[in-house]
Amino acid sequence: ADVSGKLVLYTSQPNKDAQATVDAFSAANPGVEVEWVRDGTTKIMAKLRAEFEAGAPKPDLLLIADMVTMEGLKAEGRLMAHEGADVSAYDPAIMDDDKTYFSTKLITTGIVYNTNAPIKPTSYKDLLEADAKGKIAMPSPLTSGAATIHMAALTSNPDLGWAYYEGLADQGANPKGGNGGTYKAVAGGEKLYGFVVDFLPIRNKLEGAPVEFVFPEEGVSAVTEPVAILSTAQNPDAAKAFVDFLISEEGQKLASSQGYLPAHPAVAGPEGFPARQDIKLMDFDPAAALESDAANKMKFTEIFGG
Amino acid sequence: MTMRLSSVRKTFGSHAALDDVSLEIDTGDFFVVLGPSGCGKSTLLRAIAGLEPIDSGDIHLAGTQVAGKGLHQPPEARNVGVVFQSYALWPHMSVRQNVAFPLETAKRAGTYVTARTNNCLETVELTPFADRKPADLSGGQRQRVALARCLAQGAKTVLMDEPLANLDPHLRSAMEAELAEFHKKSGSTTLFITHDQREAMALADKVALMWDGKVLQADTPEGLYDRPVNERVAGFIGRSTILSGEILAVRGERALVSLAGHAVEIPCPQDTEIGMARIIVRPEHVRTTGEDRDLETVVDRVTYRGGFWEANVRLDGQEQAVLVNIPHKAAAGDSLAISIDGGWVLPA
Amino acid sequence: MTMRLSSVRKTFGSHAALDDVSLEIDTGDFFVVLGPSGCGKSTLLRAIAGLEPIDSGDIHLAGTQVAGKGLHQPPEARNVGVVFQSYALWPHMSVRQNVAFPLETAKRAGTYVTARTNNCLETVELTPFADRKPADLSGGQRQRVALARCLAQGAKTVLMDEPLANLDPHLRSAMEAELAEFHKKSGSTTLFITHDQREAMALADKVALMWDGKVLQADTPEGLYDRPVNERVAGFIGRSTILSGEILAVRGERALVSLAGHAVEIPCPQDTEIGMARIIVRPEHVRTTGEDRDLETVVDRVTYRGGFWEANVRLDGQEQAVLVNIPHKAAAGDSLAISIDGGWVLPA
Amino acid sequence: MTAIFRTERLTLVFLVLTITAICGLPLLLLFKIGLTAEGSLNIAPLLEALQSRSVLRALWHSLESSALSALFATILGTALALVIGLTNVRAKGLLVFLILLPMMIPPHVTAIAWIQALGPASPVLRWLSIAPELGSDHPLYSREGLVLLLTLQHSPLVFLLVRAALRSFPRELSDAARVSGSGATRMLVKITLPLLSPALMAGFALAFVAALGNFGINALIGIPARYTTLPVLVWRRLASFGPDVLPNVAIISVILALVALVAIVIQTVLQKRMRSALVGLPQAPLDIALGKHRLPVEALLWLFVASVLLLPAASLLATSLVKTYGLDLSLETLTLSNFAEVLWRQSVTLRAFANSTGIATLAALVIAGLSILLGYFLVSRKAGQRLMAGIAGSQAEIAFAVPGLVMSIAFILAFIRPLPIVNISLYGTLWIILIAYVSCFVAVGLKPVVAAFLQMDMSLEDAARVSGAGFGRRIRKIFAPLVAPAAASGGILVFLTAYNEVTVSALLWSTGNETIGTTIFNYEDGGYTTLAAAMSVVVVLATIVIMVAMNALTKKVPAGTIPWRS
Ligand SMILES: Nc1ncnc2c1ncn2[C@@H]1O[C@H](COP(=O)(O)OP(=O)(O)OP(=O)(O)O)[C@@H](O)[C@H]1O
Ligand SMILES: Nc1ncnc2c1ncn2[C@@H]1O[C@H](COP(=O)(O)OP(=O)(O)OP(=O)(O)O)[C@@H](O)[C@H]1O
Ligand SMILES: [Mg+2]
Ligand SMILES: [Mg+2]
Repeated sequence: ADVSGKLVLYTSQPNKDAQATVDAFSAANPGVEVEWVRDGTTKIMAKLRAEFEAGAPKPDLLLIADMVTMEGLKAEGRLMAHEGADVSAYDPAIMDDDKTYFSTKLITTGIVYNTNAPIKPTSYKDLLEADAKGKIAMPSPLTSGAATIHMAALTSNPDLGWAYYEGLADQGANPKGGNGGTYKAVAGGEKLYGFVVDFLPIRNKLEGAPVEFVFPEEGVSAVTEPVAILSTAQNPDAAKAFVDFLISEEGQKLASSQGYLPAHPAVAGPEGFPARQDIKLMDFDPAAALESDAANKMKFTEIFGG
Repeated sequence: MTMRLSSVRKTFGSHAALDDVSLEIDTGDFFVVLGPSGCGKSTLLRAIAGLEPIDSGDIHLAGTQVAGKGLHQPPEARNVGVVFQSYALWPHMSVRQNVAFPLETAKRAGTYVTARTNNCLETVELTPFADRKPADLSGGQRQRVALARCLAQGAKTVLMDEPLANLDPHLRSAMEAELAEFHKKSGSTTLFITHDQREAMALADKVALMWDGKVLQADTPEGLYDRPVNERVAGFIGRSTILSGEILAVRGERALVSLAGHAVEIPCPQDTEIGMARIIVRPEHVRTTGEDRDLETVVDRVTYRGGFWEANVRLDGQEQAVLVNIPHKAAAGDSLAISIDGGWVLPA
Repeated sequence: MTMRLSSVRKTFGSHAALDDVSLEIDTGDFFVVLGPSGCGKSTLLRAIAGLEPIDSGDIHLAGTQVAGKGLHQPPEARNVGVVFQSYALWPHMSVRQNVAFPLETAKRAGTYVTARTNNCLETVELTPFADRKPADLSGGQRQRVALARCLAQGAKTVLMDEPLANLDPHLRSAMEAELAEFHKKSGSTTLFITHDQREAMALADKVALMWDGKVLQADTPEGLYDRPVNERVAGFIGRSTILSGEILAVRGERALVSLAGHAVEIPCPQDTEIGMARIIVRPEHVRTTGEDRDLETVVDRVTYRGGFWEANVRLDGQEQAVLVNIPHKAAAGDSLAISIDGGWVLPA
Repeated sequence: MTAIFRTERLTLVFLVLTITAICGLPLLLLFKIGLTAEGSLNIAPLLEALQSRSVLRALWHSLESSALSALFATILGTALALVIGLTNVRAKGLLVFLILLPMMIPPHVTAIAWIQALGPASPVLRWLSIAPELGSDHPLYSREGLVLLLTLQHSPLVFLLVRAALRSFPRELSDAARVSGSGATRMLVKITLPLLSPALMAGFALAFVAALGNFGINALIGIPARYTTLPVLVWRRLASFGPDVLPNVAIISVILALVALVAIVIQTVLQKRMRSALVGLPQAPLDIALGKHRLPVEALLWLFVASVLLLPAASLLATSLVKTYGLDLSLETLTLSNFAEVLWRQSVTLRAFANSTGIATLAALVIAGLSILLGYFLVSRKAGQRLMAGIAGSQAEIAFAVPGLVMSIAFILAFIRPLPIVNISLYGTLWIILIAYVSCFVAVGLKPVVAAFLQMDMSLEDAARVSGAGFGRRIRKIFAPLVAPAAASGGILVFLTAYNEVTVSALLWSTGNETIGTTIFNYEDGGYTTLAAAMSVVVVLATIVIMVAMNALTKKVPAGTIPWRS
């Protein structure tokens, strides 16, 4: 197929990473001119929603944080299937059976703690100990996609369930905006423990930040930064090439070099991460999560208040 | 440039500031409006300038209707010059800029603007202050800037609201002379509001006396002074005493009047009838020297007026004290013989 | 309540608005300041009120020094009442509130405040306007509010900056009478700025004439009018003509002066010497009737002044035209015989 | 009718149309999504929302926090303006400058800095040994904390407004009060403040509406304080990503718009009652000698400036100088690499500077111009003109009250397609951000100008009219210079607001068209806190340079135009 022309990408990757990804793709496909917009998932989606509403969506491709959102778009018929994509090497749990979206990396949520903290948690349940009372930070599922998935994963875990979230509430845990805020609260010593995405503490620890990231024994939840082609894509051929590039081994190595855990099992993770096979992912079904999403958030609101 | 107002009304709330005012001012006239505070003089001026829409009636300027039913030409289209009672100087402009503004607005050539501005500033003796801001001037200086600005505009219709009120008498006479000169040269029709009757008398071709929103009399200065139409006008213009007397006989424009038992000949309107009448007597009609002083009076009160004393003297059978100018001080209670050799019989 | 200023100076930039002013005003005096526009009258008032810090000199009010080297008592501590030339009414308050403000500030009882406010409003004839805002008043009405506010304050020292400038003559005389009354009753020391000499003459115990930041003469009204210290004062106060004549002989306070070849007796200062002198002659010193009219003149210009005409007549050998009041109109070029029976020999 | 008359009417029509096109139309398109179902009006969702507990609570929180913070901001801003404007404290220019400076820091950055500065990890508090226990609840995470930060953020708005109004205050009105025996306090209470009331009202309204639509502080303090306000609720609705996002957001925006509308009506009524033209010439301002109180007052002022400015600025600076967030600043951890990164390695930084400086300046100029015209009509003596202008003004006000993020959604709806007739697409260009700024911030620039117009002696216009000056010339020669200080204050407010805003351009920026706010936010959001801090520091420094550079204009513009120059 002819891979050239303009390709529009909406992504929630951090700037630097997005730039690197686009640069690498352009190097491989010099005929394509990639125009990309980066922003938080919420804003990217708001923008996209407005564009849908106005009947003129601009992007060909979407590269955003989580599968639940993709599942929702798929259900609305906004996504285009890419039958030719080669997903054989991947865990089927993180790829869509209908080949409309494809996970590109694993961004797991586990526990972070300040190195000055009295306990070194190894299990989610350690956060329910008396010593941790009033010292827990967590991103709010009401504003963060990763936190939503974390909540879905934890509450559907038979050992933890909603009782665990209630326990957190009793501990005085205070859900703040997003991962960045949670990380800062812990790194700054304002709180001592928290749930956060892996790469923030792992990367910053290498720079000397007083934090430690823990993959708890129950496992971690993960957002997988899926990529998808919109059904309204103007340049589907180039879009497919972009998807192929991301899930190729070369693309996965790029993710690793940017400091993320690649989704491809055969590609080694970056410095500071444990080996891929040592990381236990909790069970997660995006379709089910989508269905129970509203109910979950309602329940969460009831437990934690506004 | 005839200015014509017919039945103009303007009310503020329930108060009629202009109540059925009709006036006709001839081209080139210097028309002065007199009247007590709050009688509607400024409102009249604002209505003519177009600053205050009128409720009913018509206004014509130079043969064109500028206000009337459903018509209200905006002020900037009427080309009238105005000196405001509150000066309305623009605080952000220097004196020079204030004065030059109307000229620049009219897109006159730069050199002309400069020359004329300088000229007008000279006229009002403000050349040394040309580059000050209005806030740094004295009250009278501000007023002169307002005057200069109006002069500079050179409009054919000029409206002035007490433009000399804050000036000392000398500057005032100088300005009066300048205004008269300017008026004559420019041939402009001028409506001039003042409460200074001396000024009105000296400058006016015609004077109108306003009272409570109405025009009581519009006439030449002499007409207004010598032949007022009613007691109110008589009382307002100049110093005067109103006496009651009996008309004994009328001969053309003079009547024989009996005052305190003595017969005096006094000018009167043509249709005066025999019987009781009100007579106005001014200090200059009262003599205190000469042979025929046959009215005996008693001095009531004396005020120094610079060079002479003004005495209120009581005349038998009259309510009001008669005003007399006397060259030497007198004490209350002194008796004084006077004669009356003029006055005016008020129309019934 | 004596008010004393010694060598007060105040400059704006390089211009001395008050130039070494010394004044002494006795307790209870009604002191009037006259002077041309821009001579520093308002500045004087503001300096006394404490609104304008002075550069040098001292000011004492009621025996206490309020301004001097390193001392500047703020206006609110001086307890002086002021009527501002521009009224300075507070636009957000009704007329009544404006007037009541100084009383409320002084924490007077509510009933007293109401009563006195009503009283002052009555005095200035503004009772029907009590609940209006200043913006809805005519110019003269605003001025009266300012006056009422000052009256209400009841300060022992009262400063008024042309408080009657915008009133018609009748309201003006009424206000003058009220002011005189008020002044007498309250025993306050009043400094009154005006450019109306008639007003100054009628009201003042003492009058000061200012010129270009300086006080030229401070005297009784009669003193200022009859015995000016120099030509400038003579020229400013009243209408007058300055003639040159030769003093032939001096007898006490009268001098025999030769004018146009005729000898006339004229009052003079005590130390007058024989020789050439400047003589001031006012219209009331000039007779146009009687037998001894021995000076022949030619009429130059005639102006109607309400009831009489003012003529400028030329006298042989004199630069200035002599001012004469004549009872009948005359035309330019007419000849007129006059006699001079008064005047004043200016000090050399 | 004459041609002169037509210019005036044309201008009004043009103004109303322009403001409707950029404020009203986008909002209308958005509201339509929430209020229509299958093409017909359906207010059921609105009524439902108005009964929903979470919406009602957020609405109450929004009203409460906005009203309280506006009240305090008005008090604080006015007090500062009066002390600096009317007394003989020294170094006024510098003080004004420093009081305005906090506005230069994006609100969310300020919020973060304050959280840091008052939290358990605060270096300052730790050094004073009064830091809260590690891990304990943060004192700012409360309604009071939220109100405090909103107050500090918005008091410079009021300050500038009141200061501009003070400049046109005739000296004699104060003089009259003082000779009437009233001391400084009574004069302030009875004369000065009532006469300044249009400006105070405007300041309050501005602070209120700004707080209503503020996102950064509401989110950073409100969320952890569990004190949800409407903008946060909007954000939550957006974060659900589903297809009902827009209708939900639209409905909350309608509610915000209604609140703003009520506020406008109240304000208009009040301002009409308070209107009092100041007849008289503005003269050199009062210079009340404070005497022995001068030093304490000055000390208080400087203490205030130091705590409001230094605290966040210092913590910002400290953060920008360490390698990674959370490290204590010491000789070992000190690095300039963050500055090197943002200034040299990230091309986006300089681009964002150029973009923001350019469009914020343009927006400020355009708004200053629009405000002078619109302000003229808003206080016109003709009821018809006032009504028309009022319609435009209300739209502007609503556009400001609706959170920026929502406005940018509305802008996408309105401008994604090429403009009719000219067939140019603005979407994805810098121009759409400029238009969005103008739309959202007209209300900011308009407020001081309207206050100035309300105080103006209308005989000044009369004099110009009888001098033959038509509408255009009156505006240019009389009104523009007379309200210039107010318009400039407005323009500067707009510039400062636009220079650092994050939410309006949030959805409208694109590669090559970044703004400073979005860039900082993206750094922050991506976890590069230190880079965000470094960039903020650069922004503050750059703004200082701009402000100092503006000093050079002092002689060329009407007096009082540059607020920190007297
Ligand atoms: N703020 C100022 N700055 C500069 N010069 C000033 C200022 N105020 C007044 N002057 C000047 O000082 C002089 C005296 O002013 P002042 O107001 O005392 O005059 P005045 O005698 O009251 O005059 P008028 O009768 O016109 O009111 C004037 O020449 C005026 O221009
Ligand atoms: N805007 C207004 N609202 C209500 N009443 C007004 C307004 N303007 C003027 N008036 C009233 O109308 C009447 C006439 O006012 P105007 O200003 O014409 O008086 P004036 O003759 O000029 O008086 P003055 O000699 O005192 O200036 C006054 O009684 C005044 O109170
Ligand atoms: Mg008037
Ligand atoms: Mg004066």
